[in-house]
Amino acid sequence: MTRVAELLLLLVILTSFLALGTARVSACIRAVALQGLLLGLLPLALYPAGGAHIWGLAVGTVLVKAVVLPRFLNWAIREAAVRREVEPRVGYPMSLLVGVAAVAAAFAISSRLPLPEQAHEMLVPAALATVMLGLFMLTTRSKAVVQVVGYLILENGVYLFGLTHVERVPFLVEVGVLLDVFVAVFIMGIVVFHINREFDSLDSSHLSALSD
Amino acid sequence: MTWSAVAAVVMLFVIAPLVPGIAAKTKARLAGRRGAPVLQLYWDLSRLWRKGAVYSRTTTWVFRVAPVALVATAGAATCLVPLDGARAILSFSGDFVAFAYLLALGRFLLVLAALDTGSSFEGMGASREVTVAAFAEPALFLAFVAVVVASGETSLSGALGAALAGAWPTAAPALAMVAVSLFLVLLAEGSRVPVDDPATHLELTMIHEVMVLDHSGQDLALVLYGSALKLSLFAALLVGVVAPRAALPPLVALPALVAGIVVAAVAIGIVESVTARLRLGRVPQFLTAASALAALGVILLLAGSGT
Amino acid sequence: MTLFFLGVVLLLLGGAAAALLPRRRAADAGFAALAGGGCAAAAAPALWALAGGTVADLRITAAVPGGDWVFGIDPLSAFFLVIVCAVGAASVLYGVPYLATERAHRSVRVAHLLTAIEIAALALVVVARSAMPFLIAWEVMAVLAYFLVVFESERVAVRRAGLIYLIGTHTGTLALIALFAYWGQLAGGLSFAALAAAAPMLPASGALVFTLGLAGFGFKAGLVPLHFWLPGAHGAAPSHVSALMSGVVIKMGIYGLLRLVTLVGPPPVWWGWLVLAVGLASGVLGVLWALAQHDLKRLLAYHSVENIGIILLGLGVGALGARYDAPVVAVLGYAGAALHTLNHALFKSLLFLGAGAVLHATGTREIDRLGGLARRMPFTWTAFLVGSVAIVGLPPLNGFVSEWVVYQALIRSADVSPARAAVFGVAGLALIGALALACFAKVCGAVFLGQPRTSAAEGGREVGYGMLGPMFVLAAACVVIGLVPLVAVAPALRVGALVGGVGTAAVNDGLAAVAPALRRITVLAFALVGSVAGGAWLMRLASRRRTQTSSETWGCGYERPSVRMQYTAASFAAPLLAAYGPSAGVQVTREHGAFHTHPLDLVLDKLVLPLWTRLRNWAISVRPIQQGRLWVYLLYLLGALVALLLYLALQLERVSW
Amino acid sequence: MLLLALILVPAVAALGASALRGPARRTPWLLLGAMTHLALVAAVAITPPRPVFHGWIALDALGLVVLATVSALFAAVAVYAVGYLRRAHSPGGRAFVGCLLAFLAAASLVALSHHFALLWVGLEATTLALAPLIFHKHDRRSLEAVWKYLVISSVGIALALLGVFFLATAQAGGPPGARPLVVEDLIAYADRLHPAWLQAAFVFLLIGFGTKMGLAPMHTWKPDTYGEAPSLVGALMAGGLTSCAFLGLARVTAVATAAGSGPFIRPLLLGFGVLSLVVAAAFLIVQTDVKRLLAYSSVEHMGLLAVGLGVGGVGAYGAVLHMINNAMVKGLLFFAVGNAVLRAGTGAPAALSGALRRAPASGFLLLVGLFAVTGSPPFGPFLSEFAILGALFHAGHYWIAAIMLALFAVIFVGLAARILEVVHGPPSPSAPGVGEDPWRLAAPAVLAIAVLTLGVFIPGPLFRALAEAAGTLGGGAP
Repeated sequence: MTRVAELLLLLVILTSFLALGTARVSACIRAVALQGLLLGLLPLALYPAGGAHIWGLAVGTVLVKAVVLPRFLNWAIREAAVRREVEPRVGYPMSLLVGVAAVAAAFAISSRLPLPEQAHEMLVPAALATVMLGLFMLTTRSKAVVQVVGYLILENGVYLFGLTHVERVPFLVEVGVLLDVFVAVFIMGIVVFHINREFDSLDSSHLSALSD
Repeated sequence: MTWSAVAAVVMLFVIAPLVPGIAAKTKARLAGRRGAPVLQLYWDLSRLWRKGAVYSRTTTWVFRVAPVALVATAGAATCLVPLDGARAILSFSGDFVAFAYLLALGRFLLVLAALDTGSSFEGMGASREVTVAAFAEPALFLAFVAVVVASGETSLSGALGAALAGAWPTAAPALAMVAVSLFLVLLAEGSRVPVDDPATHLELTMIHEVMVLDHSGQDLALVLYGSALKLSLFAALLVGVVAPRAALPPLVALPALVAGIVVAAVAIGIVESVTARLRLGRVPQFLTAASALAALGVILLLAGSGT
Repeated sequence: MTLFFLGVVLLLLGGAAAALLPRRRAADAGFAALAGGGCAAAAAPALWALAGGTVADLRITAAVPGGDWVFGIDPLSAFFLVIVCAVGAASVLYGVPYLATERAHRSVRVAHLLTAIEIAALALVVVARSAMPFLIAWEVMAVLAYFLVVFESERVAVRRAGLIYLIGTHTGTLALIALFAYWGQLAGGLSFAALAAAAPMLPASGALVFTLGLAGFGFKAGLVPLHFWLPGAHGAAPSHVSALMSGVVIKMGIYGLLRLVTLVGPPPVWWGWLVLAVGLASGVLGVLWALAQHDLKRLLAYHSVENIGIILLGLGVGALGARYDAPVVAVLGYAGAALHTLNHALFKSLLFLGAGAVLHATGTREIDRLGGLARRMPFTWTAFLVGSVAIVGLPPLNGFVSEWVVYQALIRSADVSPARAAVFGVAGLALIGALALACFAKVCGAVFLGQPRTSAAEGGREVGYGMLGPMFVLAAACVVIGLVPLVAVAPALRVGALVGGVGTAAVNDGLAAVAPALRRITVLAFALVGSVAGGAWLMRLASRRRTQTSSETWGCGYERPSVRMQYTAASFAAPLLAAYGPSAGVQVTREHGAFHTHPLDLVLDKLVLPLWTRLRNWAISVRPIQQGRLWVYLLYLLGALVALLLYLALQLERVSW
Repeated sequence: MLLLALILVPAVAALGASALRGPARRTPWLLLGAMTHLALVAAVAITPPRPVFHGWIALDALGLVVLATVSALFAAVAVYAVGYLRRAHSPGGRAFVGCLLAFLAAASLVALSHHFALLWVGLEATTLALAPLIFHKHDRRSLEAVWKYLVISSVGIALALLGVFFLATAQAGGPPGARPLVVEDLIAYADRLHPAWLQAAFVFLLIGFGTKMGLAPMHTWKPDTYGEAPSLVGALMAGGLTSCAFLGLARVTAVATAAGSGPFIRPLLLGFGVLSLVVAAAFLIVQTDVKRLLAYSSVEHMGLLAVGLGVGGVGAYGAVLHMINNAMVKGLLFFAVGNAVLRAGTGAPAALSGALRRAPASGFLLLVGLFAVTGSPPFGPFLSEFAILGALFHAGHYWIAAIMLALFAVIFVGLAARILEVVHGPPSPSAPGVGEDPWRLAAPAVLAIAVLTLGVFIPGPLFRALAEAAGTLGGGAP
């Protein structure tokens, strides 16, 4: 089963790259949805002998991260006729390179860290890589929705790390976390919707009126 | 209080008007003139005393009190100086402060009297008077500090007494400097050349005289007498520093004092005839020099006393 | 002690009465009576303590960390308590009629209330024996003073002055907070007893404590260069408040310094010299700046700086004496400082009340727009003259006495060989005195003598007895202390002995040193007064038999002298400032036929404000940090994270695991 | 059971509020909820209840202090809201009360949870509950404000979650019996925590909680948010949200100190604290917008809290005490400023000048707030700052103390200049706004009395609680 897990982890990283590399907002959202799906499958792969706890976790994750949120984001951008990400602060090829660098760094760091026992050895580097990519996306993209996607990827990375001790962190907490993420993205979506209505574009760089 | 002290004070009161006279006489003689009689001031005073007074409508009681206060303060100050060399009528630790401040009080009231008239001339005179005083005061106090340090006594009677006589041989240069600076202060306080010129009659150049333009009759008499008393008082002080006479019996000390005062008056006359009056702007310089001289004296004395 | 607190309560009740009683007359009467009575009641135990009696401490179990709240009255507290009560009562009684005309458009009731609380806070400052109540009373005093200063807050100048005052005092308070925080954590308690017990543990003989103390209390005392807030505030405040501030509030700085010395013991040598130097600077610069003022109240305010300088001369030489175990010098120095504090409180508040009367009568504080008031306000003029003679330090009034004591300390330092350079303070003090004389000749002459320069001065009328009364009481106090110095010097010596920490034996030494002199001073004073009075009387008799004519002032032949030809205050001060001014940053210029002195405060205008502008510009230059773009903010966040991770990495390198 | 009630009552009330129609019904409801919560807090304070959910939900001294602070502040907010909602007609009126109560529930969860993940959940919930309130005005500016607030604090909090997981990892080597991520056990078996993971966890938690506290340089969202949010929301954020975040930081500090990583964390806390002070000072002295002014003042006080935690000893006591004082004072200031804004009819800096000449009561309260917030005796903040200062001297950090004092002076100038202008500056001819209102005066008045009382009188139980809290932070009371 560990092979499967390894594959899934690789795919997670790749989906992040997908989101990072594409210029199309919808593609971004699709990529993050896919990532959510993978995240949902991971517990099953990691803990084959998982009980209701694992299953519930998997279902919840898929539901929230792969189905509801992506659909919601799509709804939020529908009004805006923009399809393409207007000039990101860092060009796509550049971002991909940076992403690669980030992944390398992630592997380097986690190789120096003492691995928590009973965790897959690729879990930590994958998680760190995803976090970094998410942060990178969040800072370099100027479109609100894409920033939300970046935030989601970041969250996924953290979540991924959380998988290192599923049975140590109780179910209730996981649900709480999921719920929070859900609400957070929900509210962000609302705001995105309002931004879109107010400024007739999803470009959040309009939002720089408040300053000293 | 000893009889000699009282006698000395009375004597000073009597001979005070002599000093300006002697100075003027000396000046005239050096200029080859016969000059006014030495006793001129006595005649002036008595004549003024018989005259009536003219008062400006602007003036208040200050104008009338000031002349009295001038004489009174000068008189009170006289009581603090050991004229007979041994002991003043009133002597206490730090009485030199009282001495200086009494004279200052007289000046203060006289200045107020001048301003009381609202005349621009007298205002000018008053302004100059306080300016000169502001520069003379430190010099005077430094001179006092010097004698105090030299003698180790904190009252005038003590400081100008035997201990000072004992200090002269060892600290002659320092005390000499102090004496010189004291003489310069005398010139300033007595409003003599080179600081001021009592003889001139151009108001714009006068200091003391212009300040009392509006005083007349008895008031003027008092003012003139007060100034004369102040002058002779400083002369007496100078004599006290230069020639401590504590050892001498009063019968010798008193004539010595008179002689000293006469010498001082002659010296004033000489100075007046050899130097010209300074521009007002230069007066501060002149008096600062006096302060510096006294300060040097104090430093020397301190250095001496310390080691 | 209970009597004291009764007094405080009465004060507060008086304030409440002023604020709450419905009818105006009732409010005023209640305020005057209760507040005045409060001052009297609070002063009683102080007088008892000064007479040699002992007052039991009051100890309140504290509800906040730092030990109990202790209140006590020792000679030092008592001495300052007397000052607080005397001046406090005077300004309360004066304030009622003074503000009566303001009722229409300002909240006079609140002002009275604040005044009452202010006096209570002052009283508590001097009796507090523990850091917490001390700091609390201190800050209440400082802040209420601010609200009193901005009584006329609709004027922009007043607001500016108030703000600068507030900044100055708050900075000072911060220094004090630091002082007690530092000392308290060493001592493990905040009661003065605990602090004093811990004093030997202070490193470098308390260098830090003394530095912070000089800074904190110096701001309050307004010594150069920490005086920059003072002239504006004292000038802007209502006159009876100015009297209170100049007379009492700034004295709390002196109290603080004396108390500090009492607690820690003999200060280090450098401190003594520093205080001496600062005192000299404050004295000379203060009076020079005062000479350059055109505003009567600002001028008086600068004289406060000058007198603080004189007080510090005493304090400094006292400190040196204590350090070089010359008890007599120490006692005389400290006593001189204390005594001059008392005297300055008396005559300075008297002068401010007089200035208030002038302002009240003429509506202007511009010296060169006044004149000839001596005829129109004879009583005010008399009181003001007494105050002037006193502040110049001339016999036979109290100013002379205290300066004489300071002179004593300075002159006797000649015998203490390491400290003998202090005798040059004598020359400094003499210079200060002479300049003060010039300055007050200018004030009295320009404001009260000569002819009125404007219609405002023309219309000046004498103020009512409600305002004259307090002035004359203060004037009487000045005269009494001047004529019979022993009444004030003896307690001052007790204070000096306490501060010098040399015990009662030194009191007797000090007394032995000065008592006979003081008696002779009394003789001299009476002789002087008698001779002047008698002489004047004789002159009257003599002049009876002479013709007396009155005419215009002699204009040296010029026929029609006009009022404009009078010497102005600016012209009067011009020659002195021309000589000394440049060193004090005062320019004298001649513009269309008249002298103009430009008083600019060396510290405020040349140092503090430029520094502040520099700081603001820097702040403006960094504003772009907050420039509104979200991604930049996120970059800050990332930057912080990365920095911390690097730090972590470095740490991990060290700790091998 | 009481513990759960503390969380559930406001939660249920929140749901109920969204059911109610019309503010006329909602404001009493809000008051009811707030008062009930306050009563419950009093109850648990008197009789300490037993932990529930095998120790995830429990009440210790630190938690109690935070809980009481937030609850009291919230009560004041509720009172103020009565007068405020009466005025402010706004589209968001419906959700308003609900969100407020939801915040209270989340804050209670934070205060009570001894399980780090649960604490994180609560903290994130507080963030989210306040977001709609910031967007109250529904204009572009508030939109921007809420967007920045959401993104920045979400990122911060996400990193905090990572930190929580690191903590769990650090605990991996612990004894089998140890409950994961439960504060008590983390401290009990601190010696067996993995130092590297622990320190990594601390780094991430510091960034995360620091973002929510508003430590520089993660404070950037604060001025925008405080500037745009309604004043009572500002009060809740500056007083309540920050307190919760501080609790999180305090808990992890306690763990790290117990694990002997003190030498590692102290420099970090001190550094962030001082940096925050510097930034706050720099921006305070050129600030014209009063609400932004308060925001930077909040940054300053968060810096003080960090310094207090970092210096330890009496500083820890000072920090906890300062947390209380800060909450009260910020509430007071925001209420008074809110009144000024209503009085002037606009929040424009120019219009605010002299606004309180016509509202003297609020002006007086604002002045009280000014002197309280600048740490003047005899107000509460003075005591706490005094304690922190003393701790700095005690620990030998003379330079930090000196810098702090200098910055205090600068900050005072900045605050005083602006606030005094509002109180008795030249009145500006602006649209005549709303006059005073008993509810809107009562709330700040009560807070003013509280902050004054805390300056001269610290009740015995409170002092014991503070001492105990400081003890858990490795410090002690003076």
